[in-house]
Amino acid sequence: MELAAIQTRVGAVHPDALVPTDEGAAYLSMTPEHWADVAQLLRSDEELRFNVLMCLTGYDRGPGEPLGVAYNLHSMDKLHKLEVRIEVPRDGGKIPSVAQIWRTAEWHEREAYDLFGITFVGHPDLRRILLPEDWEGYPLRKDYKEPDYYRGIPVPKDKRGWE
Amino acid sequence: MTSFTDSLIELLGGLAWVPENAAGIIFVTVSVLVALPVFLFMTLNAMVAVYMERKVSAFMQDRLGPMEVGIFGFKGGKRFWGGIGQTVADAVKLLGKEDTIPGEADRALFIIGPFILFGAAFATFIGIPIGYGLVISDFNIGIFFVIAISSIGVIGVILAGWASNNKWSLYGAMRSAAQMISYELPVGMSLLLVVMVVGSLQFHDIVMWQEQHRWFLFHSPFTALAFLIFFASGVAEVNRTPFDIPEAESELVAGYMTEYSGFRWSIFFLSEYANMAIIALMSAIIFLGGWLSPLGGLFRTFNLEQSWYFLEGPWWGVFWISIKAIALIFVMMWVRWTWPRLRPDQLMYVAWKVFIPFALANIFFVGIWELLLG
Amino acid sequence: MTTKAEVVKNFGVVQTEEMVLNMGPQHPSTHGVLRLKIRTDGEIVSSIEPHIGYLHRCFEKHCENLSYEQVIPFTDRCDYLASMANNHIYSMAVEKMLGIEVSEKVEYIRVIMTELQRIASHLLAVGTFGLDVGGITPFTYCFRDRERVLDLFEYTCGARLLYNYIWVGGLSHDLPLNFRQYAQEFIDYFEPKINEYNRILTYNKIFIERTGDVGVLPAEVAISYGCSGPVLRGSGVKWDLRRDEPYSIYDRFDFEVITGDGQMGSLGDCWDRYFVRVREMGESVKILRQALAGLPEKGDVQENIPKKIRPPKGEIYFRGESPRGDLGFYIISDGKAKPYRVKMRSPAFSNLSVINEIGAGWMISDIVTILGSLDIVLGEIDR
Amino acid sequence: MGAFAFNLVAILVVVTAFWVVTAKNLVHSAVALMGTLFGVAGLYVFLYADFLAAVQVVIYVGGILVLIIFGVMLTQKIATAVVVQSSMPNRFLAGVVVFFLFIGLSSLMFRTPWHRGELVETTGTVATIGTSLLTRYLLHFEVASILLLVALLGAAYLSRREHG
Repeated sequence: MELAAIQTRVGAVHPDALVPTDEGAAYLSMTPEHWADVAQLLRSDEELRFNVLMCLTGYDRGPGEPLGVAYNLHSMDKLHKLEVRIEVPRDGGKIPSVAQIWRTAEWHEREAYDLFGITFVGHPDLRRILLPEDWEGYPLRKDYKEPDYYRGIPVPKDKRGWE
Repeated sequence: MTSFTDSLIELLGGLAWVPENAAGIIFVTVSVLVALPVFLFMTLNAMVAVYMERKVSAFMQDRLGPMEVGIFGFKGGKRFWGGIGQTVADAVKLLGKEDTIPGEADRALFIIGPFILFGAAFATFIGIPIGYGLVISDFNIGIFFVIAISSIGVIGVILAGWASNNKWSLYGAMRSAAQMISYELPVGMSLLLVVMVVGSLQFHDIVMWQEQHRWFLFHSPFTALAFLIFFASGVAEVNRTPFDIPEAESELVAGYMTEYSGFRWSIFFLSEYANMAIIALMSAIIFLGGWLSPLGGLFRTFNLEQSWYFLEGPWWGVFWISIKAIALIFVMMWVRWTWPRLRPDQLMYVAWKVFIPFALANIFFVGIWELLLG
Repeated sequence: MTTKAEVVKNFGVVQTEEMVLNMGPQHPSTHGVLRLKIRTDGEIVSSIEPHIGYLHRCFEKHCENLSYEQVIPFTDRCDYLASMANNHIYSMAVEKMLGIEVSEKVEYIRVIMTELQRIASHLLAVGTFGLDVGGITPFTYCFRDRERVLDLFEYTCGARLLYNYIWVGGLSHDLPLNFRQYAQEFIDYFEPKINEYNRILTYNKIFIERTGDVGVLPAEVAISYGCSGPVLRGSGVKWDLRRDEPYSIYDRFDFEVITGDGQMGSLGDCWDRYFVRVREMGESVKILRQALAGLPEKGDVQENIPKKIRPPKGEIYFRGESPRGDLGFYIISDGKAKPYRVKMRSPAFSNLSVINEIGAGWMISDIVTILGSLDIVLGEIDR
Repeated sequence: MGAFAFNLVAILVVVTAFWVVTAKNLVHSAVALMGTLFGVAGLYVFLYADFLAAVQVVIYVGGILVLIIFGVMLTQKIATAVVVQSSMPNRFLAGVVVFFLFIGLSSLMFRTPWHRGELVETTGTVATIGTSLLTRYLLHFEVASILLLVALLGAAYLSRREHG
C-alpha cells in the first residue's frame, strides 16, 4: 500500500489524528492524542497489518522546538512500510505508549525517554535504560549541557585532540 | 596380611631405645609417618593430574597446552612434555596469592570448609591399597570404610558454600549436597554386588577373588553394568563434567569456591584431584583386578594355560594399578573435554530414575546369576 | 480452639523465600557487561530483569559531532563482532541519501566481506553457546576457524576486529594480491568443518537435552518483540532481508533462508536458534563461492567516493541483515557535513528484550542457555 | 597406645559435645556435632564394632548431619543464623534439671557392678551381623525396611503436592 492510500485509510477512521505534512514528505504526521488508537488500527487492520515496529527514533528539532518520535513500521504480510512522526512540546510532552501493541516499543520507548525525556503514557516500566538511574538531563537534546561533576568525578571538558 | 601402619608400630615398639609405655610418642610418630606418604601422594597426584589434564585438553582442543615453563632448565620444546614445569609454577603462584576472606563471611567455617573436604579425601587413602600389602591400614570393612569417609567431604563443600555468604556459593553448595547424597546410593549399590559375590568387604579379598576367578568387569553382564554405574556415579561424586553442576563455571561463576583464592582454593583443587584418583583406584581394584597383571587376568578369564610370564609381582602390581587408574582418569578427562554439562534436574533424573533402579535390579539379577552359574 | 489466623499471627506463615540473584555485570556467561536481576525460587527463575547500559559509549551523541565518514569507525565499535556488516549498512544508508551508485566490484567485495564476517560472528556465537552449556571443546574448534577468517581480514585491511574497511562510496583498500585464492582455500577448508561442529555439539545427546524444548519463542512473540536474524528464523519465520528486501547485490545469489524446524523439540527452542546459525554458515559459504566466482578483476574501488559528504535535507531509514538480524540506521540530515541525528536500531537490543518472556519459569542453568542462544553483543545493545 | 588413642577420642567427643550446646550459631553447632558423631564412631572402633562405626559415619555424618545443615541453611537467612538464647528463668530450670540428671547418671555409673570380661580379639563383625540379619532377625529387618519404604513414599508424596 502506498503512503497516500494508508493516509486515506487512517484518515477515514481517525480524521483528527493526522497532521498535514510538507509537500513530498515520506511520512505521516500525527497528533499524540489519537496515537494509541491509530497504532492499534495500523497493527490490526486487515489491509494495513503493520506487525513489525522496525525502529522507534526520538529526535529533537532544536532548542525551543518540539521533540519528536519517528516510528518506522513494516508489514511482513503486506510488505509495505510506513513512517509515522509525532511531535510534542519540549516540556512535558506526552505520547501514548505503544508498548502493548508492538512489544519492541517497550525498550525503544525507554531509550527515547532516557535520551530525550519524552514521556510515554501507559508504558509498563518507564525508567532510564542506557544511562545510570541518577543521571540528570537528557543527553541527546540539542540544548544539553554536560554536568561538571558526576558523583564527584569531574567530567573532562578539555577536548583537544579529540576531534 | 600386614599393613604399613602395623609394620610401623611393630617396628617402633621393638626398637630398644623406645621407652616402655611411650604410647603417645609412638602414636604421634606413626601418625606423622603415615600421613607424610599420603600427603606426598596427594600432592604428586594433583601435580601430575593437572599437567595431564592440561595436555589432554589441549590435545583434544587442537592446542598445544603448556609449552614454555621448564623445570631445572629442562624444557621439552614442542613435544608432549614441553612446559613440564607448568604445574610447579602454578602451585608456587597459588601459594603466593593473597588469601582473601570476604568481610561478611563466617570466618571459622570458611577456613574449616576446605580442610574437611581435604581431610575426607586424605583419610580415604588410608584404606585404599595400591599393591599387595601396600596399604596404610588394612580394615576388614575396607570398602565400607572408604564409602563412609568419602561421604564426609560433602559437609566441607556445604560449609564452604554457606560460609562464603555469597549466593552463587550457596547455590553451588546446595546443588553439591543434593548431587553427592544422590550419587552415593548407586555407588554403594554397585559395590554391594561385588561384596555379595566375594563375601568380604576387604579390598585384598576382592582382588584375591579376581585372581582366582576373573576380573569383575568380565565376570557377568551385571557386574559389567555395575562397573559402568559405579564409574559414572563416581565421576558425578567428584563433580566433573558432565556432572559438574556445583561449580558450573558458566552458571554459578565457580560454585562453592567462588570466594576462595590462593592456598585455600588450592586445597579444594588438591582434594578434587585426590577424589578423582580415589574413584579411579577403587574402580581399578574392584572391577579391573587391582594390581593383577592384565595379561594374567586376560588368560585366566578365558581359562587358558598359564604359559607366559605375566609381569606379576609386588612392584609390577603397583605399575599395573597405576596404569589402570591413569587410564580411568584419562577417561574422565576425555569425557570432560567432550561433553556439555547436564542440568541439575536432569542430573537428579539420571541418579534416581536410571542409575538407582538399574543398580537395584542388578543386585537381584547377580544373585540369580551366582545361584545358577556360580 | 485456635483459628488459622491465630496460628499465623503467632508463628508466621511458613513460606519459601524468593532470592534475588544478581547475574553480572561481571559473570562468565553474560557475554559482556550485561546485568540480569533474576528472581528465583530455588533453582526456578520467576522473572528476569535485564539492566543494560554498562557499555554505553554515546554512539549517537558522537555521531552528531562527527562528519559522515568519521562515523564509520564508530559503527565498527558498536557490534564489534560484525564490524563489516555495520560498515556496510551504514555506508549504504548514507549512499542512499546521497544517491551514489557504487561499482560492481565494490559491491562484490562488500558482499564477500559481509559474508565472511557472518561466518566469523556465527562461529563465535556457536562456540560460546557450547561454552554456556558446559562444552568447552567446541569453543576452541570454532575459534580455530574464526582465526582464519580474521587472518583474511587482516590480510585485506590490516585490522582483525575493527576494520573501517567499507567507506561511503567505496572501500578503503582494494583487495590484496591473491585474496581470491586465499578466500577460496578458506571456504574449501571450512565447509567440511561444519560437520565437525555437528558431530561434537549439535547432535550430542546431552546438548539436545539441554537446549531442545528450552526457551521456546513462538513466532508471534518474536515478531512482536522485533526479534530478527537467527532468533526470528529459529522460530520458523522465513524472513531474511537479504532475500526479502534485497540490498547491495544479494538478489544475484542463490541461497536458502534457513529456518528452525523444531527438530529436537518445539519450534523456536534454543536448539533451533543454534542450528539456524550453524546452517547459515553453510549458506554464507554458498554465497561466497558465487561471489568469488563473479568478482570482477579490474576496477577502482575508490572512484565513487565523494569528496564532500553533504546529503540533502531529509531522513532515511535503511536496514540490512547483520549476523544478528535487522540492523537499521535512521539518519536525519540537515544538509550539513555532520548528521543531525543518527539512530542505530540494533538487532541484539530487541533480541535481548525478549528474555523475560522466554526465560521466566526455567532454571538458572537454562537462563544461561537461553541468553547464549540469543547471541547478544553488548557493544551493540548499549551503543 | 590404645589408651592414648582412646583418650584423644574421648576428649574429642566431650569438647565437641560441649561446643554443640554452647555455640550461638546453629551451623556451628552442626559442625561441632560432626566432631561428636565422629568421636562416637571412634568409640565403637574401640569396642571392636568396626561395622557399626562405619555405619555411624555413613548415616549420621554423611546423611543426617548433612540434612541438618541443609535444613538450617535453607530456613535461616544467610547472615543472621543466630540462636536466641533463652531467658534467665529457663536457664535456671535447665541448670537444675541437668544437675540432677548428672547426679543420677554418675551415681548409676559408680553403683553398677560392671562386668569385666576377657579381652577377646574378634575378627570383624560384618559376617556375624549379616548372618543374623538374614536368619534370626529377618522379621525385624523386613519390618524396618517396610517402615522406611512407607516413610520414603510419604516424603515423596509430600514433596510432590502442589502449593496451595
